Amino acid sequence: MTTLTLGAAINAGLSKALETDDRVLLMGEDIGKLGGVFRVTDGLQQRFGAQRVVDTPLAEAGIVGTAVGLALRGYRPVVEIQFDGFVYPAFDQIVCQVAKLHYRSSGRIRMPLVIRIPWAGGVGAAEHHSESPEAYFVHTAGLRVVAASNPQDAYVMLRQAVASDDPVIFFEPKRLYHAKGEVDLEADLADAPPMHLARVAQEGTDATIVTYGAQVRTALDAALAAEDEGLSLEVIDLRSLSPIDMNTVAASVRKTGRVVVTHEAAREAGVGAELVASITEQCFEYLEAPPQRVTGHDIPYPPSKLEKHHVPDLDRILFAVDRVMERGTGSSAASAAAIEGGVR
Amino acid sequence: MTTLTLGAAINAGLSKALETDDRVLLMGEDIGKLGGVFRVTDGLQQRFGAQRVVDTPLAEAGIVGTAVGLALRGYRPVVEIQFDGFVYPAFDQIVCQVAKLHYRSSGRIRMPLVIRIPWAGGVGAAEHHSESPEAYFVHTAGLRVVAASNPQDAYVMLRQAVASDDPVIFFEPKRLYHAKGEVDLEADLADAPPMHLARVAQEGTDATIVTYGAQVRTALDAALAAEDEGLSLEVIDLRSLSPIDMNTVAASVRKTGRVVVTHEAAREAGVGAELVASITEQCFEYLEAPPQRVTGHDIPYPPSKLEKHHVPDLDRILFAVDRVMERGTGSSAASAAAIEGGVR
Amino acid sequence: MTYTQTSPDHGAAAHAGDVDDAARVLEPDGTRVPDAELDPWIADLSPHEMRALHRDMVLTRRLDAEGVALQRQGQLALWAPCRGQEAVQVGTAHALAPGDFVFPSYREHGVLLGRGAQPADYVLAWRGEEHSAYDHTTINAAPPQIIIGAQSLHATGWAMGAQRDGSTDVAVAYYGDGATSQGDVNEAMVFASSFRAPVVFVCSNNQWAISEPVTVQAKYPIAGRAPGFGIPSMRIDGNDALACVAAMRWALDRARRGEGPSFIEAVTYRMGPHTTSDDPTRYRDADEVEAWTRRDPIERLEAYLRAEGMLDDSGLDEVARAADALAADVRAACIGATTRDPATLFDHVYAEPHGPLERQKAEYVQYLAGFEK
Amino acid sequence: MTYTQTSPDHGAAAHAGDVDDAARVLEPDGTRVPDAELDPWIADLSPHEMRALHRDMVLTRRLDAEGVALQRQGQLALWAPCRGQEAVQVGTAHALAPGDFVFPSYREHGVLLGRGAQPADYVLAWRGEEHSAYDHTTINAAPPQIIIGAQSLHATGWAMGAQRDGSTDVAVAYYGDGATSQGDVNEAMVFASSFRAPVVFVCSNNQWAISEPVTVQAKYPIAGRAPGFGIPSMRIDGNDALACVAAMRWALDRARRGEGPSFIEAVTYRMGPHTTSDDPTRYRDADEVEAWTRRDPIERLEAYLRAEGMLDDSGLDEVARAADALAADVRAACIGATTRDPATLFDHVYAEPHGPLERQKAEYVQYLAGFEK
Ligand SMILES: Cc1ncc(C[n+]2csc(CCOP(=O)(O)OP(=O)(O)O)c2C)c(N)n1
Ligand SMILES: Cc1ncc(C[n+]2csc(CCOP(=O)(O)OP(=O)(O)O)c2C)c(N)n1
Ligand SMILES: [Mg+2]
Ligand SMILES: [Mg+2]
Repeated sequence: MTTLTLGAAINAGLSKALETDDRVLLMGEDIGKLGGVFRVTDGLQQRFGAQRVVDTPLAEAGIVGTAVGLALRGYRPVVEIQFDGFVYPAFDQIVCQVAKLHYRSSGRIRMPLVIRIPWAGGVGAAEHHSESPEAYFVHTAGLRVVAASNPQDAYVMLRQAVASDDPVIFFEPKRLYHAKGEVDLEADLADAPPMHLARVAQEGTDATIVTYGAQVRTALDAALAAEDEGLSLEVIDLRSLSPIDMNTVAASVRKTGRVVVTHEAAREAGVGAELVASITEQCFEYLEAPPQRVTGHDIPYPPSKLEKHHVPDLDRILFAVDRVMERGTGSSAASAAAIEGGVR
Repeated sequence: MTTLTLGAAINAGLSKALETDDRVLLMGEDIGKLGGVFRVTDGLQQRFGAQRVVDTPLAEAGIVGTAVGLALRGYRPVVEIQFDGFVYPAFDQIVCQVAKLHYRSSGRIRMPLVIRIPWAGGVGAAEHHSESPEAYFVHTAGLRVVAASNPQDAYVMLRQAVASDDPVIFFEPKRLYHAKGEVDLEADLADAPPMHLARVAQEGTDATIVTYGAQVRTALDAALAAEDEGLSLEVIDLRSLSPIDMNTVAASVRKTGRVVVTHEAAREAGVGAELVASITEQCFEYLEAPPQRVTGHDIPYPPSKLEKHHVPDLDRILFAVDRVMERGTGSSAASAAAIEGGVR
Repeated sequence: MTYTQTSPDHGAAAHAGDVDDAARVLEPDGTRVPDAELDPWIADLSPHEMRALHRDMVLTRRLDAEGVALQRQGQLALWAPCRGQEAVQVGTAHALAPGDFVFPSYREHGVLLGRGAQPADYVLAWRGEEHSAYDHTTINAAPPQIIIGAQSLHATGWAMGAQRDGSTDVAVAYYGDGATSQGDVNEAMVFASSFRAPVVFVCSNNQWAISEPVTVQAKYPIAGRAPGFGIPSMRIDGNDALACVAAMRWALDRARRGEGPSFIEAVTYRMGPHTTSDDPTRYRDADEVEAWTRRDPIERLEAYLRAEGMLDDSGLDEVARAADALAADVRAACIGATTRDPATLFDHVYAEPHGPLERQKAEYVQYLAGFEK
Repeated sequence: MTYTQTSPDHGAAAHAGDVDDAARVLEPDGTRVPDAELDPWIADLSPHEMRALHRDMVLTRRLDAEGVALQRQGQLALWAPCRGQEAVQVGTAHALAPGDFVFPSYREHGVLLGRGAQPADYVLAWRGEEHSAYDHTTINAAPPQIIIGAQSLHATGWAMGAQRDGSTDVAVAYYGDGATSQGDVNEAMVFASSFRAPVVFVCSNNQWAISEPVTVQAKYPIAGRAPGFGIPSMRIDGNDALACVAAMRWALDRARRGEGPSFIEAVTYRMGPHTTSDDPTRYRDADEVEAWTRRDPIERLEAYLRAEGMLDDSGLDEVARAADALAADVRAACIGATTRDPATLFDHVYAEPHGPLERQKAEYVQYLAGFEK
């Protein structure tokens, strides 16, 4: 076991992937000498050369489109989109080509492409640098979508994503890039839980919080605060957003009968909508209260001075927990405000 | 009242808008002399000139991006995207600029842009010509998204969309372009129901079908078939997909206690997910059975010879109705198969 | 000529649709004329090869007519005719090596023929049975691209891969005049130039993008764009098969020698409608079409071959028979096609196991089974 | 010079970063040199105007330094320094008429100054209080654009509107060398050319796109691209303020006379980091930066004005005081800024009433009120 930040864990995963398979190559803006604006590819160009760690022209459709061609030639490109808000110029190539080529060719073409996206807010960034576009990709058949919440998962899931013969959108919660954790760099990939499985991040019995990415931390903090109120919350880290591991989610909801879904992206037709719909369909008779969604508001991401009012925090999660517990709302939330300072 | 096809009703709406406001202009590929590949803009260039009905270069980002600039200069551009599958190159301009400029400028800039999209399948078209991308736009704050299901709505809502100071994604169900209906071309816009309201297309008491676009017809056919089974189905035509008129939806669900949501787009994180989630949140104690979603499968749109297995038809809707009615599934569906021939 | 100059002043005279100043070695009437840049590349072209070019053009035209007929008869949902564009399609494909890989648009029937497509390959997608009928590895051709221009980036990426493999394989992107307005096509030039990728861009300027004349996309000759990206270009008469072979050989040779991308603008004409759904009489003059019949690519090469004694009536008969045979095979492949089991709808969305989709499949199969009772 | 030729052979010698062959009227040491194409456009430039250019460049530099300082002190979240690029920003803005409209990127502080921005306008977005601080109608400038290249299309569309209005207003898009790789920027050239839109594209080739040298985007001078789209271009020394005024006047004049778009590549250098978050020592040599200090745009004009007796110590003192005063005002506007009420988060998502969002707002306001009890 090694202690690594989430960013360093991804770096280690990329390094291992480059080492293991010479058809793997990295492409992106500023990923070479600079090592990426978050230093996630630090040192890789120096080690593997400019043919395998490629600084591309500044054009996201171009990056993804040429990666499609490289995949057709037998390569396994790992593409970096510099920030979440810059993936949209590549949307056409992702939706019409990356996602569909396997289907369009009746399975003859494979698209083992990974698209890494530093993702979401809470870091005081400028406009377009704090987007949560995951629902767009979850709604797109043909893509797999994952989001790591800790260094160990980041390392393992990155390697699984690279090994997958399907295209994977790999979301990296940028406000956790510096969060540390233990990583087993030597473990056999075959022993690791498959990428598509969710993880019970904390067991509990009174209500379930389903979330992913950086919100997993916030949910765990909320569970801790709720303990003081005598509430036992189960926290599920989805890890895979498409497909969603409904077995794990439904098992938890059947146990607790109450569920709060939280994410940073807007609510309307977000991943939370899919979760609440699927939970309702599959666990209807177990639900003791309507599920609650705690999400970013249905607004564009706000200026950074106001982002703390947009990204759901501990209090907003607890407020929703109170509602699913059918308790007078606001009580535990207000009391939890005291410990909020330490959370983000 | 005049009898018009849905396509002709939109043509009439565009014509009226061009007539009424000289800041309105139309832009798109082949909309001039040809009158659009569906003839929706037929005769308009001849009547209003090439400065107001503009054949653009073949580049969707360019069309939408220049429309943004025209809006900044005080124009009200109505953009045509030739087919649903060709909107993705413009996705970046739509999501980062069209949807956000009003917010980004603290309300100083207005984006009175309409983006018309011939939409969805069932017409035997080639690849990329039968897409249902509405959920992407519904998930995007700052956009309004509407879908007409009949000539009267098409005419009125088009004019309301052009009059709106917000950007509107205007979906035109292409398999209904030739469907006829009565249109009141002279009615005062002020008397018409606002664009954001849903419509009870048929009243019923046993269960509610919520849908939009071309599926409204299929749902009405299903309701007719269900009558033979002694079932009274209420059909709601959403008309507006963002915002969704939950008042109308919830009122119906509170009445029937049972609901089927249907659309052609993929299920995962689609508009149906939002509907089921919102219905569950708002009508939990009224629900007598878990809501059912009847959607396109979570696959890319298939080759046209197979599309009848993808686009939800009467039978699949009735099958789901049986389930929400908690009746032995398959019975009414199988019996309804007899009348299916006349449906699509 | 190599396009090295795009002065706006010069350009003001030129017109994006002009064919007169495009390079050629055969005049419309089949007369052989010298061209210093093109001639070296076809000096060794044998009579046998020239006859093959002619034959493939005839086959392409016949096949194309069959596609139109099958659509009219309700056997195909749609067809995009390539009549008039046989020279650029066949000529450029002819110059390829087996290891090269083409990225065609929907209209490149002659390119597919040149790559060795089988009868069913031409029609199953247009019939709506499959999105892409052929195996890309068998004929080294990507699925036909409908998203205008997207394939230009795929070709560039494939070429970057070929370069990394140390091979001499070349990627070829085929697209139309309309496509040159798309961001993707321009980004492809940036990437190709930046990485010196062994890719050839073949732009068939057939004067129309559905109803829009090329002048909506470009005021000046399209070939003038590439040099600005550091990519040398040629502007050739796309109805002169020999010029098309020559230009393609020039471009392929550059690519194989590590000199990077090239651009070919082949000035040609779409004699038919955009697709069988289109009615070109709404937007273009009969005169224009009529004028282009006098530049027919097949008649041009035929006249030359006859004049040179390389082709006679019996040779022509043989070609006509081969063309009819191909058409018959295509027709048989089309009419004999059966629609696959709806359960296969759910296959190949993912290459690896996917539980939820497998459940959707099982449910749908079960649902369908309910009707069989 | 007007860029009319982009031969790949010629280009092989040229380099996208070369500044030596860019047109100028002031040598780096301030010596006035003739340039036949530029001279006529600045023949009437008065000493007063030249002093104003100098002054605005000094103000821009001071303001920029204040931005960096405010960021270091935690008052701003980020800042994108423009040091070294003052001549192209101030020079081109200087040539504008009030009715013209600029579409800047995030780095164009000198352009905003030229448009009459107020102190708070420079900093509130960087502080994270607003996405865009200024009123676009007051200074005729669109919100600063972060999505690289997107504004090139907006400028083109605005110009199409101005054209329809029969006005002589011109739109100006500002972007960097990196932006030229984006599809949008190329599509903007297609639309501008096709519609002869009165728009000027000003590309500040500052040699770097974050850590990528311009050669990743372009092998040959960027100015060579526009002519291929039918857009005349000039490649000028972007550190020569007089050349920048001249080129901009040339371009604006063309636009106002109905001759359509023009392209200006101003070869300059980003002296500082990409933003305050960047560490350029990781990717570029101190030597290179050092060499460019000797081409400083302010010193260059200053040397010329002094030599010509147009500026003396007291004039310089006065400018320095004005610069300090501006910096103080900017600092005060920044430090004095307050964060708005969180309830306003929900405002201006839509221009027209929106029930569901109003309910979200009401719920959130009520939720917040719960903490105040
Ligand atoms: C992204 C995209 N936009 C629009 C279309 C619709 N469309 C299909 S073909 C075509 C014209 C293409 O013209 P050109 O590139 O000249 O090729 P040609 O058809 O003449 O061979 C258009 C607009 C499309 N297929 N893809
Ligand atoms: C679409 C998009 N992709 C990536 C980025 C990240 N990014 C911000 S600035 C920049 C470099 C821009 O370089 P250039 O165009 O030369 O302008 P400069 O910063 O040098 O002024 C990049 C890659 C972005 N803002 N937008
Ligand atoms: Mg064409
Ligand atoms: Mg730059």
